Amino acid sequence: MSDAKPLDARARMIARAARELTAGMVVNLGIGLPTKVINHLPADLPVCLHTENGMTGIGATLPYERADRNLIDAGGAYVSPIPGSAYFDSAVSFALVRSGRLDLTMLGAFEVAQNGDLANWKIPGKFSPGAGGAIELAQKARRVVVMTTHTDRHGNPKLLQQCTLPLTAQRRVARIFTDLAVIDVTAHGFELCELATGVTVQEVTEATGAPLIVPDTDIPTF
Amino acid sequence: MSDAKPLDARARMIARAARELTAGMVVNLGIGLPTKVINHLPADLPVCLHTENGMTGIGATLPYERADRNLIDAGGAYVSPIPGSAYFDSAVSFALVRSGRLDLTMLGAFEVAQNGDLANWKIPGKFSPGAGGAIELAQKARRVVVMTTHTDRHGNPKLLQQCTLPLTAQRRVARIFTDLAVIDVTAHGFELCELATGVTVQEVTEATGAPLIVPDTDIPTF
Amino acid sequence: MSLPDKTTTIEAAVARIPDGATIMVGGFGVPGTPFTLIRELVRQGQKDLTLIKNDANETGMGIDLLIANGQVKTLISTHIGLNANAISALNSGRIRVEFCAQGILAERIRAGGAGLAAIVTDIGLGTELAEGKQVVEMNGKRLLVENALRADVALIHADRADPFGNLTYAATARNFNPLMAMAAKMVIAEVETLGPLGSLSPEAVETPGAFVDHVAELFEISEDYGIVRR
Amino acid sequence: MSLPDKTTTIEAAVARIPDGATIMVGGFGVPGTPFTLIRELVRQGQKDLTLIKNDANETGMGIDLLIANGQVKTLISTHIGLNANAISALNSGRIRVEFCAQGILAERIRAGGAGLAAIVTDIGLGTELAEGKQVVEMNGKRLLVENALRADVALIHADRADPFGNLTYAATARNFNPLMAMAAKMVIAEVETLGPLGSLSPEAVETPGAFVDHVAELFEISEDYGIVRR
Repeated sequence: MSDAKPLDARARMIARAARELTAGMVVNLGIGLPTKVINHLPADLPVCLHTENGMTGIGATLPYERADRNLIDAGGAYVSPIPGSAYFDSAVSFALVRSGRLDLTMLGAFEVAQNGDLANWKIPGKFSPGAGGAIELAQKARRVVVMTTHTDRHGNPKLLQQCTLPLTAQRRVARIFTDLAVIDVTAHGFELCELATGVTVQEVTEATGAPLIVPDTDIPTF
Repeated sequence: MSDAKPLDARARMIARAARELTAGMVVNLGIGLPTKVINHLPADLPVCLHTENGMTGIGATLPYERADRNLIDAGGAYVSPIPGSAYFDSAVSFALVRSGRLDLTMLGAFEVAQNGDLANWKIPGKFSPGAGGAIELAQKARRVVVMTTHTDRHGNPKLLQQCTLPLTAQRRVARIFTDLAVIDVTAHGFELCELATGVTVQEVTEATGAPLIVPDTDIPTF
Repeated sequence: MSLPDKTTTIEAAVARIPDGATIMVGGFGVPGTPFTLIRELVRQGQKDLTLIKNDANETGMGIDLLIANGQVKTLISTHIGLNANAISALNSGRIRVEFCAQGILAERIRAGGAGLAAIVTDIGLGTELAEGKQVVEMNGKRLLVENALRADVALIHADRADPFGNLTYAATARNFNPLMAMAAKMVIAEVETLGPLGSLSPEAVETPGAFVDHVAELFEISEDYGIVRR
Repeated sequence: MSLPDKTTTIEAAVARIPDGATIMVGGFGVPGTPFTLIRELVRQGQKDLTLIKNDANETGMGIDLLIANGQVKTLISTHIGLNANAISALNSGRIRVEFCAQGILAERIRAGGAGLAAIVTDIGLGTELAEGKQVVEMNGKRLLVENALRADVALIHADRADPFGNLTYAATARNFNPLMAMAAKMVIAEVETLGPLGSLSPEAVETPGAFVDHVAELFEISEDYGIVRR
């Protein structure tokens, strides 16, 4: 975040999403984009990162030369322990998720609906690798946030009135971080919270496949 | 067993019951009399003793002076580890029992019925301390044997046509070791297998509250 | 990144327990019983408690002090035969006792800690422990539905800990502690030795600190924890 | 008293596996996957296998070799996205795949190991994973009954072991291994280091030997176990 050159939209999204992690939390960062927030966390922030293959207290990702062949995260990255790390089996790992000890999970998404429904594991006929741990993370973390590009590679909105793909979990997404905006899922639908630098309200509205509540007040930028 | 003086009936019963443990077994010995068989096992017999409070590989019982305050068996005796012992929590301990890894349990009894029903945990109005682990041991050990005096302190038979007390488990007892005899529970009821030294068939029959099948062949003594 | 510090005192931790709480208490006999937390709960006097514990300890020890002090309404347990006071409190109706098969109590607690609703088992079929329980049919067999147990508070005794709440246990002092340490909204661990972060190998940790809320070091191991000469 | 010796060779252990067996295979990605046992199973060629494994490894590694060799009929798994061969075997109907949420797969295996019939959970409600599953009502809520899984054989990769079969695991190579090591009729562990009885502290043991049937030391840690450069 102290880069000299301006952050591009993706890096800005990641840096903003990283601020969602606050002191004391136990957090699971989904495979892919969400994992990148690790590089934007203050060194002295007391948070506990969890990975579903059986570890709390995830430290730095290691280059192959220094990797431990028995120490990966759920995405297969070679990680390292920190003082206070713990290893455990897959049953304990998901016990932690399902019993309410996971304060936050940040997941990727194919689609998010305005009621908080999430689809992120299956595209029938195209991509059906199995849900892995996504269903339990989405269904049981105390707070579920999504980080995703605002539209897919064809420019189609990923924030929708209703999901069209098989669901991961119903009504669980609380907030969405995109390259364009931070959007909350409220009882009344999507609500614009923050804008990416240089992005207008109209651009966000047009890129969103459902009504967007825009507050009267000044919209902060990130 | 190499005592110089003759064994009394109780010691003879215990010594005979100890021969029920054979190489390779995982065995749970119930609180009280069954625990005493430990002292009659050959030092080189490869058996694994389990206690339900969370240990396999039980070694010698220790005097108070040498006891570890954190190391007891389910009966509260201070025990010791042997090379290859393991400690585990109560869920793992009973997982072992219920999943078929316990080859043998030897339990005490208030009553055993000729169909193998066992009552050993409750005397309504008199003794209702809770079943502890008895139900799972009796219901799930691969082989359930009982060690008990043949009659209660009033001389009433404990081997019956039907149990009168609340059951611990149905049709699970395979064999009974008493101060008078070794008796198998067969599809046809109690069958005399062995006699204690100096005890007659008639004495056993009279002390048994159900028909006793007596084979035509010579009855071994113990 | 660092990990949160959860260290506190026995007094402050127990002060968070309200009247009417459901409390899981670790231990099987003496080993693993959090005697110091229990004595502080007696001193503070919280009332109408529901306790979940393998056994009722022995007369004059552990949760017997809570029963004798009139703080316990209900006890969920497997065996109270070593505590004549508890049996007489049960017989006189001063406390209500729900008995559960020992391994099923362990599994119900673990299920609570694993965020499951229930387990399905054949344990207790054909005995009076099955009476009144919900039944489900699977593959033509009738089985019992044993609901998961969770508590407001778990009182845990651990051997070693770090400030994040990673815990290890000594010998047979594990018993119900690692299970209960997963199954309560607020988990309080008294620990014999508190070391700095990094003092426990990640492979030695038996209860990950993510399950634990408060860690209080014991500066004295009282007689309660000692050898019982019977 | 002593403890039984269960040491054997990889070849002899795998030779006990019959055609048609249901086999649990430890591992999450590379760590904890029993590559040597799998390669021997490929060499011996047992057919019509049902595998239960978190993932399908990657193309050319681990259970992918069994799939490629036509030995696998059914795979019960949580995610096979890293193995294009497995996905095409699924799409072409050469293997049947049953998907399960990852933590529920872990719990179903653990339930099998704990001698339970099933677990009851709300995981998957409102998704297609709930379709066709048995439902039970508790306190007015509809919940899913997820039956316990047991296998004929479990193939386990452990770090250290003793001849009785007490096992420890390295770092995130635990994953499904301790669970599967409880849940099969015949448990075979390949181990990186086999020490004498007493070489493992009773407190360090993660899988008690009472669950394990055969222990085979690995005299070479092959490339399969190494770092994967992507």
